Amino acid sequence: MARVVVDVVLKPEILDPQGQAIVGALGRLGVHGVTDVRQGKHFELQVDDGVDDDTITKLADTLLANPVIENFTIRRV
Amino acid sequence: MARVVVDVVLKPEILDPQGQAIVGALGRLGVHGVTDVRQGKHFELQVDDGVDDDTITKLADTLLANPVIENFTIRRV
Amino acid sequence: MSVRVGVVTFPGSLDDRDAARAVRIAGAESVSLWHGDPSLHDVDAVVLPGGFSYGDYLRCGAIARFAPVMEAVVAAAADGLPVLGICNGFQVLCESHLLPGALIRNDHRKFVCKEQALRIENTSTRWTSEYRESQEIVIPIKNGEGGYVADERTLDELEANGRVVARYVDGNPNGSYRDIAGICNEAGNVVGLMPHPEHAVEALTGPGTDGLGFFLSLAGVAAA
Amino acid sequence: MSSTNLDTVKNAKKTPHQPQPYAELGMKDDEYARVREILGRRPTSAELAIYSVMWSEHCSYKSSRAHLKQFSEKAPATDVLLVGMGENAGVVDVGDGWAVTFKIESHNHPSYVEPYQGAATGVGGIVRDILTMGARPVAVMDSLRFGRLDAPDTHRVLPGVVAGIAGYGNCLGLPNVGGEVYFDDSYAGNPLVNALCVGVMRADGIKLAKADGPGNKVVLFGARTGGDGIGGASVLASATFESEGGTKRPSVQVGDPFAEKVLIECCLEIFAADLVVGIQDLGAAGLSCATTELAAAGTGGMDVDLDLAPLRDPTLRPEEILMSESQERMMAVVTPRHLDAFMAVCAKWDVTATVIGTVTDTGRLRMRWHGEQIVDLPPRSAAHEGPVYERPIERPYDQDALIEHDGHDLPRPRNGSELRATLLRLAASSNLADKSWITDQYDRFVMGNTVLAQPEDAGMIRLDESTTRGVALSTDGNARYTRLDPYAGAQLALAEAYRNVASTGARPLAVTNCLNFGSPEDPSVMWQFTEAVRGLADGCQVLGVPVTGGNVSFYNQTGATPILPTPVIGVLGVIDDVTRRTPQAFRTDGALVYLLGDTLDEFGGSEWQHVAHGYLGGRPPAVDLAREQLLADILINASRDGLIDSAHDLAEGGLAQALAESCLRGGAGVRVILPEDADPFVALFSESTGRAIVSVPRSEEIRFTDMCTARRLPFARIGVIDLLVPNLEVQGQFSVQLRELRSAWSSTIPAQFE
Ligand SMILES: Nc1ncnc2c1ncn2[C@@H]1O[C@H](COP(=O)(O)OP(=O)(O)O)[C@@H](O)[C@H]1O
Ligand SMILES: [Mg+2]
Repeated sequence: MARVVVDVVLKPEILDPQGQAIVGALGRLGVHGVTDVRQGKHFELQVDDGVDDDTITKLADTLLANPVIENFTIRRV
Repeated sequence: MARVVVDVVLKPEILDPQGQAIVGALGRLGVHGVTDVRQGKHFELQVDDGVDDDTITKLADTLLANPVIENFTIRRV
Repeated sequence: MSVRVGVVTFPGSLDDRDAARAVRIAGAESVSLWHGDPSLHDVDAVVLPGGFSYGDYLRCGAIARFAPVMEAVVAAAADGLPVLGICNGFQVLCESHLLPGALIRNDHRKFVCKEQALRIENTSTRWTSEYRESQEIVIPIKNGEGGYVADERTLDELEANGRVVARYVDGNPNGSYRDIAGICNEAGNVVGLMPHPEHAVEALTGPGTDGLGFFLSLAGVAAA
Repeated sequence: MSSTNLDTVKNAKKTPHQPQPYAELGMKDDEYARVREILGRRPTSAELAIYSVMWSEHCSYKSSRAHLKQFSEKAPATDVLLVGMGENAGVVDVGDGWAVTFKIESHNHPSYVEPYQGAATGVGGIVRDILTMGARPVAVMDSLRFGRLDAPDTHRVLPGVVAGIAGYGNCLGLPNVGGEVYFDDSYAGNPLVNALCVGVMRADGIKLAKADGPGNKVVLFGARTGGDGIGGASVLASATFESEGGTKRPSVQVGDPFAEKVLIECCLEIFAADLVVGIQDLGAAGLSCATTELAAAGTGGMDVDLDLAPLRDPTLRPEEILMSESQERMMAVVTPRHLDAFMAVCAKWDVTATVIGTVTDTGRLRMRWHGEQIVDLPPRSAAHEGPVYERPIERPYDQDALIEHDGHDLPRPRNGSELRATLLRLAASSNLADKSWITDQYDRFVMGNTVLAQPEDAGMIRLDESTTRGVALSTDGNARYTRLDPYAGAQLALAEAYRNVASTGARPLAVTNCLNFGSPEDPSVMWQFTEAVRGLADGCQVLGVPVTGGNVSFYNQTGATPILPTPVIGVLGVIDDVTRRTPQAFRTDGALVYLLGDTLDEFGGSEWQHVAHGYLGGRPPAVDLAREQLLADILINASRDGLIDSAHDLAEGGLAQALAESCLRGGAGVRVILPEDADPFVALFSESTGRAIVSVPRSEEIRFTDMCTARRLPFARIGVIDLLVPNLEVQGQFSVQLRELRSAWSSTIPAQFE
């Protein structure tokens, strides 16, 4: 059994209203020095040992992320 | 300028309908060997060098995560 | 014989009844299609209705795309079958790559339900021929992730080829790029629309009957 | 878990003196002693779990039950009630073989702890109650109370609550057709989230929660059981927030609306094929409640093998499984003959379904775990024979002073320009301002049967596209009135909901209620509660509308300070032709505006007192239920006969606010001429009840006024609609452009949250 993490973020050119809203809230919270926030998705997968990187890449590329608007990274942890 | 990543995941005892929906779809996709998926949120922050870990922890605890149902981890990358 | 329009039900579809009713009010016959059934049962057109297929938990439409019925829809669309995706159905069409671009979280980050004015900009599709060029209509909009996005090149291409079917007027309700409310594929048989024409087919329960044209267009074209 | 430290029935008999944590579970000494007496031994830990949740305030109504009896004792004679109080929800006959079930329930405390999930699961829970009766849920409403609009906690709680109601209800595909939103300091730290659901069925399709027929199978279906919400029933709902502290927060239930949507469709298919003997949703107290209630209402016994319950978390102990409040679960009793068909429907919808037990005639609820007996109790004792308290009652010491200081000397606006400013200020005040920032987050179109939705006086739903028959619903509650006089306050809430329903042209039929109060252990709260119950029961008797069900929420307080007493009353009405409904908007040029009813100098508890002076004192407006009935008759007949184009009931903010709302809704101006002898301030802002404004096309004026004269309903022609001049003008006093009025009215709430 292995644990795999897939992080999905919007491509830089796509507007991220949720990240923007957080930046906006920071001021009200009295937090300074955070200049940008982007929000994405984080997936933690339990996979059998036999599952190879290609399978996970395919999974990320077809299901977990929408390549039209999102990029992803894969980490085994 | 530093980049900080905050990952927010539901506490283990909390129902994760999103992860469940993905697990359900895997079979139809013909992907085997992925036994569990949990879905969380992923934040990428740009912070000034002066911003310390305490500030980021406070930020994560009050704004990015809901400590009633979620845990978070902080990574400087 | 009247036109037979299939209305797909995915787990979590909500507006399938309303879509079927709109089809009937337009004088066509509605045929229920089940997500797990790969046959389209010889229908003349397909509506992918609104709702929250599979809860829309991952991304709207992302999981529905893999339903057996969608394989058939994708194949038939390539052969010219008229397909209308409304709201969640539009999202499914984008996820299935039948239409370009994607729909993301509304810029104000809230679900929005209201009566929305649109301008019909392309009246040559299989679903919009009943409208006049540039006709303004009011139909409900209701979505949380209705912001249409695509890269600049795609957007320019859509505009250049008249593939923007409908545009928001009097205010953009969700941050859609270039106020886009609906688009079509190159052939014009596949249309995706964020607002809900099927909720505007009876004056009693909607803002009016401006939505009926989508369903009448289809009945007319198919009969012709 | 090894079975060595399992607390079995055998073990309980052997170790009578083993200390048990009943106090931590919220049980009193004498309650625990009674359990021992019932069982003739100490309870096992699983049995203790069952009794502690079933005998909690939330599930047993131990402080309120003695008083709620009045709803039955004083129930008006009626032949519309198919199922009365005591079931998951009451069922009303609405004619033509159609039946409707509706109920309102609170989810206050969970919504404070986790606003989004608390509110979302509140919707999920009430929808399952309605589904359980055999009905298709067709609409929801939500009645909300928060602290001051600008309070920090309101900013934390309100957006989450609203998004949660929207997130769950929209995803279920249930139109949200109405509700309320009020702001008051007393709810800071204790918001109220009351959710209502209405469902439709054929009258012969009613399902009941009973486990009949020995040998029949007990099926648990829907979501798997997890560790969420454990102790929610007794801990979350029966203790104040303070005692939980900040560190050890109770676990929260997370809703899965997609699972519930699928569960609804699955259940409806099961009902249509007539595959169940009895059915019960799992809500508060989860499996404990479902098994004891089903068994108690049926043949009387049930054997359950708890190992068979599908779990999300395999480490759960039996006590936890019994107390878990995991959402989106149901329990059905199915004959062996129908079991395969039942399972096939579940499989079609991808719903997990598991036989976990069998109905027996032993009179005992028995449960096994790892082969050992861990529960053996008489189910009625847990479900229906919980403790009943006659709590001490005492009229609050400040009640007389509150009434006496009636604010009659508060400065009032004296001229046209001050009246104008008052109108704008009230329209922009948090309680009267436009709520569309909230309600635009709710889908009101889905299902295609919504005839009227917020901000109309009542929501109206066509029962089905095959008929023109429909129902109208309104929820109302004015906590300031109730603080001044709880007996009258409950009746005023009832009267307002009744009037709202009648304003749309529907005939009021039946009542549901959610009684939100402070601690029942506080004698002055208990006085408020008992007065309100008495007022409601008496009011329903006079109006001829039975209470069909409801919910009590106690312990709504911050520290020792209770919330304002807040009975929320829902009234359901029926209309046989929804195309005849009366909307609120002024829309016909030249139509005449009539004010129906009498206006007195009544400002106790009024919005004006509150907004202009931050004051609360005096008596609330007088209740006149006979007048309400007469007014309703006129509104209903006028709608049926096509005599009026619009109707709007008068409530908070009085005539001025009602005119403003009808103008803004229709985008139509109005020229008002107040009666000559009237004090303009009183005429515009008094909150006298039993009033409405209607617009009458000129062609119908004689018929309409003749009807009012014949029935002796006071009426006054006060103005005329002008579609061309978009002003609200009160002749001789002031004029306001609708643009200015709209901007005042509609910017208050967005300004706080955008
Ligand atoms: N204020 C009330 N008025 C009338 N009936 C009530 C009231 N409060 C509770 N009831 C009735 O008591 C019964 C138990 O209520 P409740 O515990 O809320 O049901 P549930 O099991 O769905 O939680 C129901 O029949 C309900 O209608
Ligand atoms: Mg119930």
